[in-house]
Amino acid sequence: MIRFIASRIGFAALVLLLLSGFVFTLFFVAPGDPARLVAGERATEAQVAMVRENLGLDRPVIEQYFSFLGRSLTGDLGFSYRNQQPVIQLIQNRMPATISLCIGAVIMWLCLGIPIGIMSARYPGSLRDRVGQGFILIGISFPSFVLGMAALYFLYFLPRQAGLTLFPPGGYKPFLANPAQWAWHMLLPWFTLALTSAAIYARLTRGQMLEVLGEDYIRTARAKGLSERKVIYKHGVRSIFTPLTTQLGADIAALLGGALVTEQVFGLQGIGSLAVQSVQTQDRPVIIGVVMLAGFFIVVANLVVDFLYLLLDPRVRV
Amino acid sequence: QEAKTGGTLRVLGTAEVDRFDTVPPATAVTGSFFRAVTRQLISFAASEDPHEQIAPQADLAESVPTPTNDGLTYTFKLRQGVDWNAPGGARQVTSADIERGFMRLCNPFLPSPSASYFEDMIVGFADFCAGFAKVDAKVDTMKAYIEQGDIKGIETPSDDTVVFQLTRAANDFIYLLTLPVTSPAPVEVLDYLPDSPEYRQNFISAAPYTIESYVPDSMVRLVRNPVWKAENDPLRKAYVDAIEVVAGVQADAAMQQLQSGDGDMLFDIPVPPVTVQMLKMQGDEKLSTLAEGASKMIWINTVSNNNDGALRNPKVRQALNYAIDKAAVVQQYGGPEFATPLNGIFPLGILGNHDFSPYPTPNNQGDPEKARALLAEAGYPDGLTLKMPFRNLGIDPAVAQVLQASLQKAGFTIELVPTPASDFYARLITNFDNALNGVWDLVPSGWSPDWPGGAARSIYQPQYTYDGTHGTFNFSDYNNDAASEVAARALTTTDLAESEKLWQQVDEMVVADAPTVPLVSLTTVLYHGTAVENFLPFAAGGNGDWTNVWLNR
Amino acid sequence: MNQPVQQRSSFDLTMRRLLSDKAGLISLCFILLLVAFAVGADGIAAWTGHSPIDQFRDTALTPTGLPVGPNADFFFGADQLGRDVFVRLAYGARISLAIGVVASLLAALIGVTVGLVSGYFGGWVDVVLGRFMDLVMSIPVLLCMLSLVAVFGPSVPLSVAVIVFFSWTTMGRVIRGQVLSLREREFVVAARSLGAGHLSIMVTDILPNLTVPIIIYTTMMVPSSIIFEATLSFLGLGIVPPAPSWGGMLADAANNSIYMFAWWLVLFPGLALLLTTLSFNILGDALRDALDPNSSRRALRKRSKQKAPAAS
Amino acid sequence: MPLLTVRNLHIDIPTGDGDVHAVRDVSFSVEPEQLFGIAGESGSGKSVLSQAILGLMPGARISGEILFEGKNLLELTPRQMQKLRGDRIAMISQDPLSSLHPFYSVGRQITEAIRAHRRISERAALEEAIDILGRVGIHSPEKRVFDFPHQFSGGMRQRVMIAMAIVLRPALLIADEPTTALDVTVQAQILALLNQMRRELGTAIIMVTHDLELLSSIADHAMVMYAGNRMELGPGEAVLKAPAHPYTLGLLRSSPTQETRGPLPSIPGQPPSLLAEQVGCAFAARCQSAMEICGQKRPPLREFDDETRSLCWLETKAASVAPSVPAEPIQDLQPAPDAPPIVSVRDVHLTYGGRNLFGATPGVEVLKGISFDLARGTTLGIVGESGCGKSTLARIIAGLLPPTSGDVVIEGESITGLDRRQWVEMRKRVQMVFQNPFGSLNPRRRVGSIIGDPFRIQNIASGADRKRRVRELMEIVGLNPEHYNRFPSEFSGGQRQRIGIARALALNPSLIIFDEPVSALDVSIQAQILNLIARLQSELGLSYLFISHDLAVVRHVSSQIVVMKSGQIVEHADTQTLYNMPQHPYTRELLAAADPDFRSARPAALEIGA
Ligand SMILES: Nc1ncnc2c1ncn2[C@@H]1O[C@H](COP(=O)(O)OP(=O)(O)OP(=O)(O)O)[C@@H](O)[C@H]1O
Ligand SMILES: Nc1ncnc2c1ncn2[C@@H]1O[C@H](COP(=O)(O)OP(=O)(O)OP(=O)(O)O)[C@@H](O)[C@H]1O
Ligand SMILES: [Mg+2]
Ligand SMILES: [Mg+2]
Repeated sequence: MIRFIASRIGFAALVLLLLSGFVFTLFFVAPGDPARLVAGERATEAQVAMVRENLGLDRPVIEQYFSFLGRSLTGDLGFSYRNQQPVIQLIQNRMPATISLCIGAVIMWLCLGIPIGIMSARYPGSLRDRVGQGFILIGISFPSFVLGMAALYFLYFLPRQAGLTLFPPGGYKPFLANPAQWAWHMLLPWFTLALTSAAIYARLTRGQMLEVLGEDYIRTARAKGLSERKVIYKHGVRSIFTPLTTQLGADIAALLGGALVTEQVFGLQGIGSLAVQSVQTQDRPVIIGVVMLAGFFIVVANLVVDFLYLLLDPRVRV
Repeated sequence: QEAKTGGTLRVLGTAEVDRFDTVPPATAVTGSFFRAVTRQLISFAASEDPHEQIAPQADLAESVPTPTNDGLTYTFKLRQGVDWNAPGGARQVTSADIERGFMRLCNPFLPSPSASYFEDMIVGFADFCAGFAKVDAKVDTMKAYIEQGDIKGIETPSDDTVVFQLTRAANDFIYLLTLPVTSPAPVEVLDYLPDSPEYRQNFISAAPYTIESYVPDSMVRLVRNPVWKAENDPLRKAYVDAIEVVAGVQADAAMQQLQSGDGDMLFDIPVPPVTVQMLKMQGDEKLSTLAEGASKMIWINTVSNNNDGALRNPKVRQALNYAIDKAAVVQQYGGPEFATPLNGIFPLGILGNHDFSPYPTPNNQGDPEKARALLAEAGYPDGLTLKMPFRNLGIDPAVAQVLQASLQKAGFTIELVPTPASDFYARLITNFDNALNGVWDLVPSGWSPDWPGGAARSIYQPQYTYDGTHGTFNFSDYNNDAASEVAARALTTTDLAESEKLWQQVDEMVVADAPTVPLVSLTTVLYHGTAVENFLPFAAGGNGDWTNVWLNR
Repeated sequence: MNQPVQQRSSFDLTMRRLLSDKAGLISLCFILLLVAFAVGADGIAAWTGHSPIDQFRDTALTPTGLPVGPNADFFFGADQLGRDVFVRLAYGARISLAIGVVASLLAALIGVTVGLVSGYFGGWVDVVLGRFMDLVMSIPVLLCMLSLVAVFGPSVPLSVAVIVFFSWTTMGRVIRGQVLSLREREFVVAARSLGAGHLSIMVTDILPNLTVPIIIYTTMMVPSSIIFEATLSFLGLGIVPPAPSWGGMLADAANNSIYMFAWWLVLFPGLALLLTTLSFNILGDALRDALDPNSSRRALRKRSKQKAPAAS
Repeated sequence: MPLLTVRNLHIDIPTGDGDVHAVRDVSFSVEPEQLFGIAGESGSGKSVLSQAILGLMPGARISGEILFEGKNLLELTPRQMQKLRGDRIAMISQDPLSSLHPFYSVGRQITEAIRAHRRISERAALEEAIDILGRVGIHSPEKRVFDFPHQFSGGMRQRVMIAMAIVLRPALLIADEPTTALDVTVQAQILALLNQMRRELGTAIIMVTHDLELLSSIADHAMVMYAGNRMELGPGEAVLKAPAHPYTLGLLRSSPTQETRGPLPSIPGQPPSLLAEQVGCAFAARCQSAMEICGQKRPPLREFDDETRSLCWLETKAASVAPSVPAEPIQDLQPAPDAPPIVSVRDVHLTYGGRNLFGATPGVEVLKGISFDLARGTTLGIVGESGCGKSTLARIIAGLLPPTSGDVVIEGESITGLDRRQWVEMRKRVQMVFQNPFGSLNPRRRVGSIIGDPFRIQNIASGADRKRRVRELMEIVGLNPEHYNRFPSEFSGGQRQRIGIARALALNPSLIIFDEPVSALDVSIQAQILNLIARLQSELGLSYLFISHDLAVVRHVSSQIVVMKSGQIVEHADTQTLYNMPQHPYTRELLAAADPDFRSARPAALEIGA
């Protein structure tokens, strides 16, 4: 057990190390010249060279990598080329929006997907099931950027032109300042981000539920005289936690990708838009920081999933 | 309508305000921001009148001086009562602050590209900078160098007087002093690296607004500077109480918010032509235009050996000039309101612009026949295959495709290479090796002068002169000594009409060599939200003036 | 003693089930139509007289550069450069389908190979490959894609490579899980007891038993690859203009706010994209129901970290 | 008054391929405290019937009557039915592994059942759960009540299931093959427990099984089903000792329980598909006493003096009229005393685990020094409880698994330390036939290529030659060579096992290892396979290693028997000797557990415990 945990953590660390190597290499084989970007388009060669030296870009790549590694262990991810802010702080500023978006979306998709999946599985072949399946298919087939644009156009712009304010145009309102405003501003982004995954979860839930409902222990539960509700929600749903948790762990990576698109569409100041912006401006420290952070979250999420497994499934508990 | 004070102006942008410090390189749109938080000796008034827009006006200076000593000496009296909002209390802006501002331009940490304008213009500036370049890029060492150093040509006989000594007459020196880089610098800023987080946190303003809060990447909030006094500022009325510059808003969303009243003005977002057409159809009156002197052209690579150096042949370059359908480009930019076909190097609104057409085509629609003929004459009857990278941003892909289509008709096969916006100039175009190695043959490029009005120098010098070191924006080392000689005369003469004539001559001489294909001269279209009143264009910001609008909510 | 058991062959059953699934049948027809549309793009171009890159600046654009809407000349209207949206849609179908299909096939190939080897050999091979899959899955996909494109510049092969790189793990996981249980099956032991080598067992004994998940998952990967490509194009990282792709067309429409005026620029490519991914998804579901009626969901079980790298 | 009366019950299950007629016109009744047995081959509708009584066949079309305590269960609302389930009618199912929810503690699962019907506190329910667990023989139940199902062994899980079923003192307990998944010894314990409960609580039990012998010893009443029909019904003794129906008789004769040797009188053919409408007697096609009318008209119900009722055209009891099958003379194959053994196993040890990526872990020693010889042309039977290492030993001998220490010598050649080529060569001498005819054939390959695999792998014959030899082999094992191109799924279980045997024969091996070759088959099919195996041995002079946990089967085929327990051989003797004079206590226990009389006679004497 201890060994299992230790080996998982060790592996997580290895993954992060490899990831940092990958990202670093990627940006150092890149022929772009960040010094030129920092120095400005109209700077002279001499000025650019000066900047290059100040950024430490004239040193060997390996040396830069190890100094980066050393610093990042202490939580120092360097400074943005673009606005000289510490990368950590930039990320911190962006965190609330992304976390709000992700957590809200996860909750929303779970709340949409699981009930739909359960309902579909309870009455396979029924009208309800078909409607549920339709939802799943449409959800999976919709590119979220199209969905986001449509949502903004139809739910914000058109009503607003008619003098109605159904939804805000996007932007992030801090949760602590005004929770109601926060939620109101997040609704459309949540929905946009949640739809695809809700569909995937509905599909997964339906499949798992169908399978579980065919298990012998469900028959046992029925034979005990439990009500159908108890059979489904206590015995059935309990068993699909494990696969759902696994899926959730695997989704973190995709979640960040989805968040990126959603943040773009709704102008949320989150990690995703930070990443896009940094890529567009070749702000390497920020890109590396964001990718590492995202990788960190994914790895940690998967660790948590592994440990949740231990909690959820008494069979693997030792 | 009655002016109103109060309210918060919401300015929407995709990117954040990139610089708080006027020294390091900043994007042009930051001009609006600097207008609100910095002051220069000379500036412009916000106005709808195209002439008034570009007339230099006294700002920190009490008046616009006339040069003495054959145009070599400029003496400024500083306006009294203009104070720094310094930590120790209000403090008059002095001539030393002005000189310090200039000194910071060539700091070795983040030097200002504009420093090069002054290097051979102000006496002793080059020496000062050469010394500075050797200094360690640390706060202490840089501070020491500035405190001990001196620029010979900037004299501060008293706290309220500053005298500039020039190496040679320059009739655009007054214009240069409108650049934000010439803003005075209070002594406290020497304790921070240029534009560092500390600098931003301890921002000291002498203008109507100062920085209240800054969340990197998302919002800067400006509030009234408590020590600013309206009577000492002829150019800024400062009606609104606060200005929020919000970043991270996509163009679509921003336009929607402006129309719905959730936003007031745009920061770095150009109004899409389609939207303008739609707004006009709806009879929206919140549209205005501003000619900033921006232009688009295609650079031709004359240094590579691609196609056996075909592009070095003037006939081929002329063929390119004949081939382009400039009317189509204009159409793509949204019609004549947005763009005008350009045949010379100087766009509308710049001294030297005049109507001439060295490579005439019917209705500016291009003359593929003529182009083909020239190409055949140059020895390429089967046409040429050329690589054309373009910037993958906004309308540029569309324009690139229009160019491709019209060149195709004239026998040029164009390979388009989409390039991320960040790489386009920084990595691809300004790197002379890429030109030498033939990474590109043609590149659609654009140029806007650093200041409005008499800015012919800021177009000619960086782009069309070569003195042995590669000019960053002279992509293929173009040089024409005869033209440069005429340009020098145009800069020193005090007679404006004479100067204009000379610049026109320069234009014709350059275009005869066809180093580029001029495309269009651009007009900026401005738009604002419903609550904004008194929206007056500020030429140096390329946008409405934040400090002169009022809100009517 | 030797009476044949009354049973239909599995192919027969599968076809019967497939044909009785109306939604699946309609999807299949739609996909076939789409393929015809894509293959016949040249024909369509010839018939309309509009090539996908011809700019009809006089007939398809107003003097101020606004495109014209659907009319007799331009069935689906014109785009911001005065090109025929209908014709471009046909050529875009080529790209979308090609990317979707090629990427899915490649991803399936890699995923099957890795999953097969990893599951079959187990032990340290499995540990190493399994960890490698974990590594790939810990990479924030879209971020890396953005960075890669920023570094190498956009191109179709790069898009395909990235889609493949990030989606093969889905297949790998599924296959590995299946192989883990298949290799314990007695027919594998039987093959071994006959002297079969590893390669022979993997190819002739295990692989045929994976056809169902392979077919299903490959089909399911097609729509997600198409959406992924569209998302890349939307972020300006897709294929090189003037070649049309659906995502690129949508991006063009969105980028300059033109869709607010020219709805047809969003509607038609958007609908094409939606219907295509929808069809592939429905077809995938139908195939799953037909091929694997009972244990259809087994593939999703336990540690199968499914889900394509849906960027959207 | 009977507790349960089922009248003219029909159950049709709609599926995509048509309606499955799972139960056709079945009637019977069960008295309180009675043990009512339902027997029949796989797929005869036993489970469907028992689940229908509980109202757990949603979607099925059920007609007829199920009267329980005077109420027609088919007319109750789902809510009323739910109240009845668990409280008045309880169920235990075949597989205790999958019938308990893996994520809830057993205590919780029991209290849940209690609290679904009684308004009592969680604590009180827990007390009851502990009490009942103690009564079914779980030691220190107050601790184990918090354990999860996976922490219990199979037998104990089945006890938990029983505890859960009887905790509310139901009037009727339906046990659907409650012991099939368990070891013989555990089986006996469970049966004893059920019997005890019946007597103590007065519960009526419906027991579903396909073990006729078992039924004959414990059932008060028995019903035999075939293809959904009730073929025969009557007092247990009468039905199973002197069957009235030819089908029952056939089943009894096919079971290798009698002390017979040689070919078993098997029932030829397969059961019919339940999709088809039935004309005449369902069994007609396989019946040796079939008459013309049997295939045309549904047979009448005949009642005999001993209260047995039979659905048959025969007017007398089948037992008395059916032609007795002549038992072939048995010539026991005795090895030539001086002939070298074909296999000799020398002190084989095997330890699983031991090393993994993260260092050494204590391994499990599965085989602890096994030695024996097998003489040419004879059969050695290996019996032992589940998990004692039988399959492991088989794999070692087959060369599929290297022993940790010790050696196996086949025809004078050691099988350890061979290079790849020698190893492949060795494959020609030893072949295996596996337990599961569904798992050991690749479902995605055609039968022809499966049987031809040895030729392909060993590079012996190809093309037409291979095809010819495959057809020959198919003929030898009694398969129709025309079915060369079919998939395994198109064959029945018995036919599939023939395919497996044909494949094993392809290379003319000298030794064939059978690892439980018939445990997955019905008795009627089992007999066919056992006959085939015996025939091949005498025709081809093969040597067999025959592994099974069913002592009766092993005894039937082997000349010598090895008894294994926990990785060791506890006894090795001639079949006769072993059967008549078991030496080791474990052997005696095995024999006792397998003896039906023993099972029913002395339940209390059995040690109830883990
Ligand atoms: N839910 C169902 N849907 C379709 N067919 C079913 C269903 N349940 C059972 N059957 C079919 O009904 C027939 C009878 O099945 P049942 O499970 O009652 O057999 P059984 O006698 O219990 O066999 P076994 O001894 O193998 O348990 C079989 O052919 C089976 O395939
Ligand atoms: N690969 C393995 N790794 C570790 N332990 C194993 C492995 N295979 C089998 N075992 C263990 O070895 C023991 C013997 O297994 P084996 O399959 O030989 O038993 P068996 O006598 O054939 O049982 P059954 O009658 O159930 O088939 C069991 O306890 C089993 O759990
Ligand atoms: Mg059954
Ligand atoms: Mg075994």
